[in-house]
Amino acid sequence: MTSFAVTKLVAAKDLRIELRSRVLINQVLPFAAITMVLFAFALDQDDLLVRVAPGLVWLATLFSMLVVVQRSFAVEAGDGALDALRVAGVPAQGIYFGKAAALAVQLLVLETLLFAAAFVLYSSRFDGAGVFLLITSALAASCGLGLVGTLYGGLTTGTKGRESLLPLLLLPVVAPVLIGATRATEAALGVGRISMQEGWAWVALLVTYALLFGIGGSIGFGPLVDDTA
Amino acid sequence: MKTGFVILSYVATFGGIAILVAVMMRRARSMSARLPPEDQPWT
Amino acid sequence: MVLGLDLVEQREAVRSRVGLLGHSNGLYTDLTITENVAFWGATVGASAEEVSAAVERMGLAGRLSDVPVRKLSAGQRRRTALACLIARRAELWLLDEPHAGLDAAGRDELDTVLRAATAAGAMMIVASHEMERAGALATRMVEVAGGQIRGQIRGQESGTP
Amino acid sequence: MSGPTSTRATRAIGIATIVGLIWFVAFGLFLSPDDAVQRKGVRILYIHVPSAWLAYLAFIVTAVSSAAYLWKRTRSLTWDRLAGASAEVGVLFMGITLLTGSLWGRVSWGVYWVWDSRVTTTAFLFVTYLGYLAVRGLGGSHEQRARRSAVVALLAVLEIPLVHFSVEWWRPLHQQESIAKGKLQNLMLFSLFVGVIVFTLLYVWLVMHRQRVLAMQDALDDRGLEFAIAERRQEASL
Repeated sequence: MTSFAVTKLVAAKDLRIELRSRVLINQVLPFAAITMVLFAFALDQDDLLVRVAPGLVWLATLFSMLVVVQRSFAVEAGDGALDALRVAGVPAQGIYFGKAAALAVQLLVLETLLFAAAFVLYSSRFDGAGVFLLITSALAASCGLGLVGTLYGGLTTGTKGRESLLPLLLLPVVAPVLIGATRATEAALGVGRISMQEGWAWVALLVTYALLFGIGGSIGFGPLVDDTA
Repeated sequence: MKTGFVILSYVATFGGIAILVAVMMRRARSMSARLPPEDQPWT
Repeated sequence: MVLGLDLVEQREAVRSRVGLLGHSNGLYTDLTITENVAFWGATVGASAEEVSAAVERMGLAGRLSDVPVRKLSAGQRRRTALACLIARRAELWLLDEPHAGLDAAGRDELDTVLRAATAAGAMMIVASHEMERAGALATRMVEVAGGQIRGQIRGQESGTP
Repeated sequence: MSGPTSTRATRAIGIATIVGLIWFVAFGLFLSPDDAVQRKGVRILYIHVPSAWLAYLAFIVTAVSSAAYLWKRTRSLTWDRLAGASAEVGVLFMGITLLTGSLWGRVSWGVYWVWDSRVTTTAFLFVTYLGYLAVRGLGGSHEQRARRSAVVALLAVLEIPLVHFSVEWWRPLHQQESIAKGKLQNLMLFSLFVGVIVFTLLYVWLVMHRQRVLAMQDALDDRGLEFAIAERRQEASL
């Protein structure tokens, strides 16, 4: 069974479970929406809100990602499915990329809705040229977050104190994605003093980040989740 | 005021290290008492 | 040597042909029986017919097969897990106390299913505390205590398991 | 100073460290002159700079010993314990670096924290290795702990350039800081040099002792484990 086939299979399985249980729509999205509203309360000035809207969207995405990652591995650990997969010799790379892809898709759905909320709540505006940059940076960032989230999610499954360990490990690691995605989005929306051309440079950083964690993660994921010596 | 900060940095640094070393030594002594020599190859 | 594979060199390769079933069934509780078995079958590229045959053989066909696993009884879950083993063409089954947590009816169902599976040629090593039940199934029994083999209760020294 | 984890080697290094420390404090506080620009502030740098270098050295040692553990041929729990001990000492030095850095910032520019790339990367490293130590604290057998923390240590190495590069772009280095380093007279350079030597000795001494304490901890766990198995075996044969 090639890793690529396993990747598709695992990704399809994760997304089907998500469609069936709808945790993203029932729990994660309301959580993200509330976070956006609370940001608005905290910042309170409308012109400031427009300026920092990209940062707020990506912050809301990061915090929501923690919930989605925990859910993604609660499904595996619940009845020992992940261990069963590994004991059955299913390649770890396949599982890693499969779960990362499913996580990335869910994050993209989340980001689309959060950007819509930003246009409503924070009255963000942007011209046509920025759309392409916005979409590319969201795609690159989601891939990076999906890979890193799956890697550290796999590490912390089934361990005590998991709720607090995942943020401690994950949030520092995704700092480059937060910086890169926010700058690229600011360039796309034309807020802040960043040019479109610089925005594309940040997208390059996001792509490098995703590639590095794609390679490093696929090597590290197996040993991290295997409990056998 | 500046000398205060300078003194503070020296005291905090070396005081902190001294405390940590004392704690480590105390724990080492209690553990070593409960372990036979063959578990402590460096002795 | 297990199934013709050297356990030292080909550790990974032997895994896909061995089915281990411990106390946890390794199922996705949000998915239905068919979806679980189809998923496991797909890991070895099994056809839809093989999947439905596996579900059929475990007595889970019909309306039951579209019920999410979280709504099933312990016995039904255990049989779903066994159906997954069949779907992924596991040749050697390692069952760790399969009867644990099942009521009397569940155990009888499980015995009939295990007997049918061995009749169809599956090789099984069952670890169980229940001497009479396991005894009825086994062609060869070995008593193990404190990690050492104590004695041979029934079955030839050598020959087929 | 001789405890159960001391040997001739650690005693020698220990004495050298203490002598060095006395020298260091003497030079750092009294013998070296005030800096022309920042007067007394430079004395804090004598701690800040060496401890930063030692923190980086400690994390390099952790990464190398993690790789050594993961490589089949050189796999042994000693490498794992060395990685753990070095990371702990590294976090200690990184904490000192951040503390003295903010005190120095307060003295030089009147502000405790400045969001430039070097300080931010240092803070990031501090949090990353706190995460690494948290991973070491997870349960499981020693081999599981070793393998899991080795992978995390190597992933940390993968992250550092990424973070450094993105933070560098985000906030370029502050100008004043580079000027302050520029014109240190020879006596000050000597204090800095003594600082690096002494801190390295201190690092080696701490790691040797810490590594042995971890070895004893593992031995105690194993004894506890063996006792439980023996008891069960005895129980089974009744």
